[in-house]
Amino acid sequence: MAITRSKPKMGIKERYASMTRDLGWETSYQPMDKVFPYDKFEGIKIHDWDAWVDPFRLTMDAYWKYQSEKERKLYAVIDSFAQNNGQMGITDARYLNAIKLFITGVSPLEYAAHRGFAFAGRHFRGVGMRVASQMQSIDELRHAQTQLHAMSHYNKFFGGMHSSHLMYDRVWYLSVPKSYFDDAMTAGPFEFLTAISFSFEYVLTNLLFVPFMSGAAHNGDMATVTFGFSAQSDESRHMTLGIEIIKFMLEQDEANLPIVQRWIDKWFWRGYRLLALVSMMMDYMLPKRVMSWREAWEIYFEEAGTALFEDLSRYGLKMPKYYEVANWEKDHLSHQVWSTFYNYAGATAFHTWMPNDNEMEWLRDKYPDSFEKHYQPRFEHFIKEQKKGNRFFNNTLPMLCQTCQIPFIFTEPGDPTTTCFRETHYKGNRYNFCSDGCKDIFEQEPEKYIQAWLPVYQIYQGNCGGKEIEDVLRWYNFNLGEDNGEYLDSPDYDLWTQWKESQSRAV
Amino acid sequence: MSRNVSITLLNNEDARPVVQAIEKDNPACIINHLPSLVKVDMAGALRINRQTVEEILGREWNVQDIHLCLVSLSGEVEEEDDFFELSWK
Amino acid sequence: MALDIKTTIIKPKRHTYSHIAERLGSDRPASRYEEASFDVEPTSNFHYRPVWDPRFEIYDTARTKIQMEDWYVLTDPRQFYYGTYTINRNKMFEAAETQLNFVETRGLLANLTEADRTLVQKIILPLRHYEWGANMNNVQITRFGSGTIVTQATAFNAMDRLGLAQLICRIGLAFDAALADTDSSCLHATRAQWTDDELWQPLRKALEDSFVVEDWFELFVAQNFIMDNFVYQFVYTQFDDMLIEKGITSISLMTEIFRKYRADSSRWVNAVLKRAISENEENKKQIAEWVADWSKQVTPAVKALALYIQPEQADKAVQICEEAVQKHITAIGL
Amino acid sequence: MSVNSIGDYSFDSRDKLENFHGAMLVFIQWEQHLVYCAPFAFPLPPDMLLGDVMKNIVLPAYAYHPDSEKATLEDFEKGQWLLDNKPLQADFTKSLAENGVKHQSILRVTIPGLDGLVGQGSAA
Repeated sequence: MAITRSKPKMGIKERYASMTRDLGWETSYQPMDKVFPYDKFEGIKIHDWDAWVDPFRLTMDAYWKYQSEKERKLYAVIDSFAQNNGQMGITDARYLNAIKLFITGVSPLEYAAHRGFAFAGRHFRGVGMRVASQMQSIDELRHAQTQLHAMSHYNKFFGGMHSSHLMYDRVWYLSVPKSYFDDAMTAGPFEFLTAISFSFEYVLTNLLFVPFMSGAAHNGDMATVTFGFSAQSDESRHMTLGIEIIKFMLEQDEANLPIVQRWIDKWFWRGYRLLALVSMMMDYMLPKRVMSWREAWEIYFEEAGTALFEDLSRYGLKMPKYYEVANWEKDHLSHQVWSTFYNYAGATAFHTWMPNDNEMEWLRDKYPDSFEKHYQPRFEHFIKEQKKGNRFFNNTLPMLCQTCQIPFIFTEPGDPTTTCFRETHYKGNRYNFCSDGCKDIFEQEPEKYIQAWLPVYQIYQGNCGGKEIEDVLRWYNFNLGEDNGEYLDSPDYDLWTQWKESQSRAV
Repeated sequence: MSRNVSITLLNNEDARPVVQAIEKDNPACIINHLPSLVKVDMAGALRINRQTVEEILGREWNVQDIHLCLVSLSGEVEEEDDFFELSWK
Repeated sequence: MALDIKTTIIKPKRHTYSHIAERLGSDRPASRYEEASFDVEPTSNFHYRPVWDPRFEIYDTARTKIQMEDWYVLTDPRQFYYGTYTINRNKMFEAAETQLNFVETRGLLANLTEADRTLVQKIILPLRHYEWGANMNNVQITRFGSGTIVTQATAFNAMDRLGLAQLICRIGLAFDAALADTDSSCLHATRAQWTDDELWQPLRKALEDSFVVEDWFELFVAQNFIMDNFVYQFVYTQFDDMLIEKGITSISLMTEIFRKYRADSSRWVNAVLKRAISENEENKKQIAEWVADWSKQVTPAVKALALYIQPEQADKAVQICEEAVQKHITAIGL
Repeated sequence: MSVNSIGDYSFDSRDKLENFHGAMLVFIQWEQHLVYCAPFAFPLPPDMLLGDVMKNIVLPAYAYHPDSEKATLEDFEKGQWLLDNKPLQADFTKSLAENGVKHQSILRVTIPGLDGLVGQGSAA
């Protein structure tokens, strides 16, 4: 059966061009360089802004049509989730700790992206790029807001989610995502797009959204699944902006290649370090697991990333520097990160715990070359002591990497027993790094990274609410004994156990 | 070596005819079902034809309607009135 | 039994986020607008200064002379967050599309005289560039403004302006389609009119001058209050009235959305300004100064249009326009 | 390399020595004892004796590790030390400064035979 339709007078491309690119003009009452003061200093040479082609040619009427339909569906789910006490349908309340990390560590990034893309959406002199950036800007606002709305219901019952935006400005581990995005927002517009649209959205974000949201579905969290996938459908547009901006810069001038390569090296490494948090979400925080961090890394970086960089090699672009280190770390990352948060559970707005026997078996199975040898003994010790009533809380404060701001928890590539230290000197001061990747980034722009607001050192300088750890945690707006600590000792656990007991009584 | 392109769609009613159309027009594709997702991999290039989707649906379908169920993709995008294509150059 | 569980155990610990409860003065269930908007913008402990403007922090209240104890008092009476905004605009633009299609399918544009058609094309179509300029200014405010409550509304307004610019393109395409026998596109001709025709130069100059304004609140006043009030009043009210008097209704149908949009956005713009003015005397003085400056800049633009449309009525038309704008100025407390 | 900026872009280090009220930042790690996930950061007066730092601050901090019962203060002093990646003959009777420790220095110590929970190379 053939569907007949009237032929549009104008093809999608032509129509789109007349509704976007044609809107702009060369200013003459004010010089273009004053109207667009920020799109040249980075050294990217653009000869023909009109050569930019947006593959998704959404005009605003179409944008509103699709987005409003998505929003209607999303809020219908959120409403019914709340009305039906959907929080009781998740696999286990432990799962929500991943959500706490999400709302405090990811949602504020969505918001930062909103403002960052507004900058790009105003300050490129090419109209097409501006329109694409603007749509992404309000998409990102959407993500921040739908996440606040979806999680609002969980916040009513569980700890750790009540103060996400204040925590983002203050809490020690949240300086990792914050410094990442602050770094991008303080860069010029081309670097911003390389950082966020390409390195993060195209190369790395699948690792966050796809397995994680699939995990949410697997664990009965329909609220998160719905906002997650609804957001992800915008993400495909964003990813495409990412690859197009790289191609555009590389096609415009050969001299752009070294700049773009340097940015890709930098932002791959910064993004990868940021995703360390995601590795533990996947391997430790989902009661029902979808795939391991290692498997996700193989599918979404080693396979998809390699195909992508092979494609871009026609412009002379190479795989990001230190990708081999990241590949090596796939066997270790999540375990090292989980150990860290187990150490510092007293100072986090989410709970940690030790894996049970089945989970240990899963970890051995997924990580045959690393888990049993290097991490299981550590965890068994934790479990043994915890059973004796001696749950480990590391009461010191850790040394932090000057660039990624993660504690020095990473080990030498190829040697999981020796902590990795790198250093450099700048204007008579010493700076320390967790990796060659982070050291390189600092050395490219030392003036920038010496400004880093490193939480531990800020505490010692007296800028975080007081001398005692408790003072600091109050300054973080933690409800002590509720937001932080061991999961098995938490009000979350008690509440969940009560619910489950009363449900089984009811049955 | 022919590299894989890939498209991930929601596992829902908006996506079902699209997945069927992909299967029909790209017989060599590999379809993976994940919780609430469908990920389709294909060596080289993958094409979604409007006409095929419309035949399956029995009504008009706009290529841009794919935005209602698209979750992720890998490959360079070409979107026209009549098709949506992913490929590596 | 299920009911039993609900009443005994499923009692919320709290009803909203901590910072919202603090603002509301009690832990009561908050609206979606409140949860989506309050305190979302980071306020402290920024890591690095922008390399493109090291004078300021990433978010910096020193980017405007206007001072507010709390930026979050500048609420939007429409209570738009992304969801409500998008659903609202989809409806608004679908209605506009229906009206546009009606004009197109009934061939109403073909009925215009050559002179009227030229007049309409010349006055309406170049305004797509004006809308695009308004988009630029609102995106600028979205990046540099203070407080999510302000910047989300400007973000929505920026997208409105892109949508409206595109709607004018659609009107141009409708004209092109109505004149199927000619190859030339009136839409494509508008850019040259905008950049070269004397008629548009005062407005283009005012707009381009606004592009380089550093103070985002001044930009808000210049674009969303002064320029918009003058242009919308003159074109979409007075010019439209004139067309109706001449018996031309097709243009009114196609541009009705502009009047709807303006009524809607005015409520928000006026509310923001009124509240900022009531905050302190310095704000009031500063905003009054900006209002006067920008009125002076935009009046010649309106005058140029008025002279073109009906030279003998020009002074009167400008006066009507000024009086209408003055009502808004009075309404915000100046 | 240096930053590409519009306008003068120079700022103080947020962690310059002067900001620590007379103390300096020192990082200390007992190698191979990764039950403790990362080296400790402490603000310490430069004239504090290294022996006092170890006895009063570092050893209590490592108390949870079973190896800590097996090591005396003397064992630590006799251990193999690295200061900023160079071998150090640690002298517990001397101050941090006299031992060569500076702001943002890293001290790492290994005690042969005490290799964490399950022996050499396991690092737990």
